[in-house]
Amino acid sequence: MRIFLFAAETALKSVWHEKWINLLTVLSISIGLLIISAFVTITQNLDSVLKRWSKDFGLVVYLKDGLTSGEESTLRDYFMHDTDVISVKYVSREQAFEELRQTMGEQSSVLEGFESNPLPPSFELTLKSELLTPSNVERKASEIQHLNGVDEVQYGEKWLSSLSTLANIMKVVAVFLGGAIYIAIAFITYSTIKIFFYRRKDEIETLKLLGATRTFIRLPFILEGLFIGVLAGVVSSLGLFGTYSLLLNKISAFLPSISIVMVPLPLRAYIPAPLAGALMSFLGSFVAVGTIRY
Amino acid sequence: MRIFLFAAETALKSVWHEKWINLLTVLSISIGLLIISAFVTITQNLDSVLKRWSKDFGLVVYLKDGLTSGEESTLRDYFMHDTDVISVKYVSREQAFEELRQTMGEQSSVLEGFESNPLPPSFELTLKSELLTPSNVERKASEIQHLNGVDEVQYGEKWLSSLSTLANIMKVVAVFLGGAIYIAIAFITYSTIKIFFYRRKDEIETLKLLGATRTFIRLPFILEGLFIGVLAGVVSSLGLFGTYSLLLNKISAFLPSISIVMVPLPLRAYIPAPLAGALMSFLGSFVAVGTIRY
Amino acid sequence: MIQFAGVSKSYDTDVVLKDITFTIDKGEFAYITGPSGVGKTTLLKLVYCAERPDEGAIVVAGWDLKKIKQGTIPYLRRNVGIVFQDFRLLPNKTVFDNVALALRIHDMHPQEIKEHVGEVLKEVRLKHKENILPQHLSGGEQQRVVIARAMVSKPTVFLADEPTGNLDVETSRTIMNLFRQINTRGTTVLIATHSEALYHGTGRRVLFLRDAQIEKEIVG
Amino acid sequence: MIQFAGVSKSYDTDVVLKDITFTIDKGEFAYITGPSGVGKTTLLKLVYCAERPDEGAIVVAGWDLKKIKQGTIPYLRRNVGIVFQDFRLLPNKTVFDNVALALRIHDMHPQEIKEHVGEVLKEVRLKHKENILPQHLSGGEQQRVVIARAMVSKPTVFLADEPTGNLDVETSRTIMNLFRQINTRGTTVLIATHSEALYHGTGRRVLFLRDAQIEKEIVG
Ligand SMILES: Nc1ncnc2c1ncn2[C@@H]1O[C@H](COP(=O)(O)OP(=O)(O)OP(=O)(O)O)[C@@H](O)[C@H]1O
Ligand SMILES: Nc1ncnc2c1ncn2[C@@H]1O[C@H](COP(=O)(O)OP(=O)(O)OP(=O)(O)O)[C@@H](O)[C@H]1O
Ligand SMILES: [Mg+2]
Ligand SMILES: [Mg+2]
Repeated sequence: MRIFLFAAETALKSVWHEKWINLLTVLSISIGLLIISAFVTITQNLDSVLKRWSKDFGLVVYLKDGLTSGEESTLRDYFMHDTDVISVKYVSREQAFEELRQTMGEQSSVLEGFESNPLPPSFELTLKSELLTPSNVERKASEIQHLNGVDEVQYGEKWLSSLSTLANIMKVVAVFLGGAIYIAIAFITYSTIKIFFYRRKDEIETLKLLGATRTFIRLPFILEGLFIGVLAGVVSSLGLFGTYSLLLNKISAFLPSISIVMVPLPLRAYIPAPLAGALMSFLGSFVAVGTIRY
Repeated sequence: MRIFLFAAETALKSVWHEKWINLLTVLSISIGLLIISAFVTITQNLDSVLKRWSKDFGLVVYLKDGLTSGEESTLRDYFMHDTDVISVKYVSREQAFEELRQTMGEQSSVLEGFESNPLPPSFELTLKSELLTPSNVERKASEIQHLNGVDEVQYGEKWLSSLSTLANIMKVVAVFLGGAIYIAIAFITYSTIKIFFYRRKDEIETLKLLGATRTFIRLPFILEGLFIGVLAGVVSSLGLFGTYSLLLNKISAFLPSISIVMVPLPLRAYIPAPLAGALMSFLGSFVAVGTIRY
Repeated sequence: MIQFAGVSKSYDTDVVLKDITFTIDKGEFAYITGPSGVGKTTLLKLVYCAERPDEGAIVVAGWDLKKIKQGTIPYLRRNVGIVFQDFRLLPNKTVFDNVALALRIHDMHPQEIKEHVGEVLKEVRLKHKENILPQHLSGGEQQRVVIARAMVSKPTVFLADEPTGNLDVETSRTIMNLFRQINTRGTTVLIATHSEALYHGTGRRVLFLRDAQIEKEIVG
Repeated sequence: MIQFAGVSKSYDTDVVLKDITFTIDKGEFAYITGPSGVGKTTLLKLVYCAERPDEGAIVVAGWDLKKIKQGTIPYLRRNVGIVFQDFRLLPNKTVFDNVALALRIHDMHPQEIKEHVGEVLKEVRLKHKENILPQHLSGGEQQRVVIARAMVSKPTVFLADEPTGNLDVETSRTIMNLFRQINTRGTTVLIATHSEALYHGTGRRVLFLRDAQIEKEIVG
């Protein structure tokens, strides 16, 4: 116990004595952790964008001309009971025309030329977000195509495909980048503690000659590494929170739609990342002082 | 001259001897320089996006019904001689209809209901990019509105306004961020060299007692700081080039439109940033060894 | 207490000690002498396991150094007090902390440490300098701090390497008296020195090193 | 060559030197002696401007140290060779480089440096160890490297602080002979020591320090 207290005292003295290197190290690790957190945040936001847009890219099922209302409600019931479909919206001829007019906006005067409404009625279906990969959607579309009374099925295949590819790439990159950064964090602490170790080589030599055990010599260094890691974790958490809040505020000021799409920062989810950083830092310092020979 | 050679030798030995701290320092500075370069690149790209989109958001001048071709060419001549306008495109009724059909894409079957073409002919004008602020465009639009034969003038005011605001904010942020990072670079080198200086305090004390001049003592440290700065500049330039190429390749693979919008990396423009970094690094080390007293 | 049997030691091709055999009994007070660079310091280093012999057997305080485990060496060294020729004071710790360190390593209670260190600093006449850093001490004062640190943990074996190189005759005498006191308490004392004045007329065993061997053994 | 007039020096409240006055002429060979901690090293430090006096005037080799400018101090020191009591060898440079450093500071040509260093290492009998790092040398060998470094630049004033503390009688004699040679070339030599043996029978001036003052002056 006494040895632990003495080691903690020595570690804190060293933290202060070598404050510049320590600052550099803490900042480097914090930046690494921030990049990880930023990546996680971006990936999550992309997922959220994808889910929101999935509504716009839901299936549109155009119906054949001249269906009876009984045939239409048979189809509605069918969609309602399909577990892949989470929402069903019926769009009548008249609603379709109104929507088109709004979509065309300033050019809608064109539509005044119509004598009769040429648009068919349709069902707008939203699929479960798990199914929103290009191949799934395609499969579903061709399935529906074969139903009685269905004229045509449309969906935004191009956008869907590039966005889901992007999200998948981001996830893979996040895993690799995250792994690389965690290794880098262990390495940074390793080299910092190694520097301190070399710097105090003479002192350690003297301690060994005076009969100090390995634990007595190692403990201060390991504690210092742990301290650096924890500090970096705290700094990165604060940095993330600050940056995210600022960004959300500033960007949403002139791009209000962004706040609909961006997910709020789930603080719970950002504690594991810094914690893992502290652990890697601890590991680094542990390895750095690993080889004391008498 | 001999003293310079000896100092260079000492500096290089120290670079190698303290390779871990030096690596950390070089990487920190490189990251700072990379952030600056990334910001410059993003700002430039945003500018390019803005300029490209300015075409889409150019003025569309709808003409009144039943103009003679003489009246139409008077207007064209007027636009041609307006120095604010850099391109004039005449869109006939038929072309307009074709364009609308293409814009509507899958929904174009709607247009088959038309008996006669309800679209007016128009001029599409592109303004000088310097004029593409919301207020300028608005002024220009109302000016054209009053010309003979003009029915209506349209332009995409909302998007234009938010994009140009964003670009301006980015430019201001870039200046401040850049300044902060350059100061940080000087500071990082300052503290690294200060660390080396403290570490070799005993050695320096001995040199002073042996009759070494200030220059003899300082030179190795200053050279080391300069070396760190130059190395960091090279690393960041390589990093920027690599990242940019990679990004451009990978992203354009599934979002081909990106390569149209992104400007190529003008290598010439990226030499000043690292160079300024090396200078700041040199400055930092110069200040760090500034106070030798006998 | 200290037994060397056929011990040889070289640095690279440089033979420093060759086939050295001697025994120093528990409670004895002995000297090793010889010209500069002959191997006195090397011999002491072999005793506290800072160097390993190329050949031969060494036994110190019951430990066979040939078989001793890495993890046991600290416990051997806690029984050996050493006055290093190059002092080995920690430059960023005060005189008090430097001496206290030897007891901290023994995991002694802080209050006890304070008493012991105060006492031993009085014995080397440096109580008034206890809060000063080593580099602000004169050469002789530094040497006395090293002596204090070696004594404070009451070791069973006491090794001193040129312990009076920086001390005037009078202070030397005081220090040698201290060593004698330690010896009276039962501690085995071995002193390496080039100075004849130190052993002359003491009536103790003196081992003469020359050309890597024990040339002769006299009574001082 | 070295003139002290009414020089006083204290560390904090600790008066180390008080109203010291003496003159050492060009080409003289003198000793300063006194017990441990009396202020011998401090007195030498005043000569090479590592400490400044609280009061009094010091003139060394024509430089009035009261008026000397910061930028001139290196040029004063290049005229003074110093054997430091605590050696001050650079641990990461070989014996050769440590000695050569004194000449590099003088901006001498590498070829010349090589010759000079080789010569002086022969004189202290360490030519065979020139590529070794200081920590691999015995205490006495390290001391001789320091002596070599102080001699190599042929200074006009030579200061030696306890230069034989780690040397046996025989080696001490060799070294003292070297000092005498240096003196014969016209160099002023001042040696601080606690060892009577060093000055006894030399016929040189010996200044005795005690209680912050020059107690007496004898011929050794
Ligand atoms: N670590 C080492 N590596 C290489 N050579 C060494 C090492 N340590 C000592 N030596 C050499 O071994 C020889 C004996 O050194 P040692 O320090 O034992 O001598 P010593 O008798 O203590 O001398 P002194 O009285 O000068 O202190 C010397 O020639 C020295 O240069
Ligand atoms: N930098 C310093 N700060 C405070 N006190 C100092 C400093 N340097 C020396 N002293 C004190 O001044 C006194 C004289 O020291 P000095 O080194 O001159 O003695 P010395 O005669 O050389 O002794 P020794 O023979 O032991 O080397 C000592 O008591 C020492 O503790
Ligand atoms: Mg020795
Ligand atoms: Mg002294």
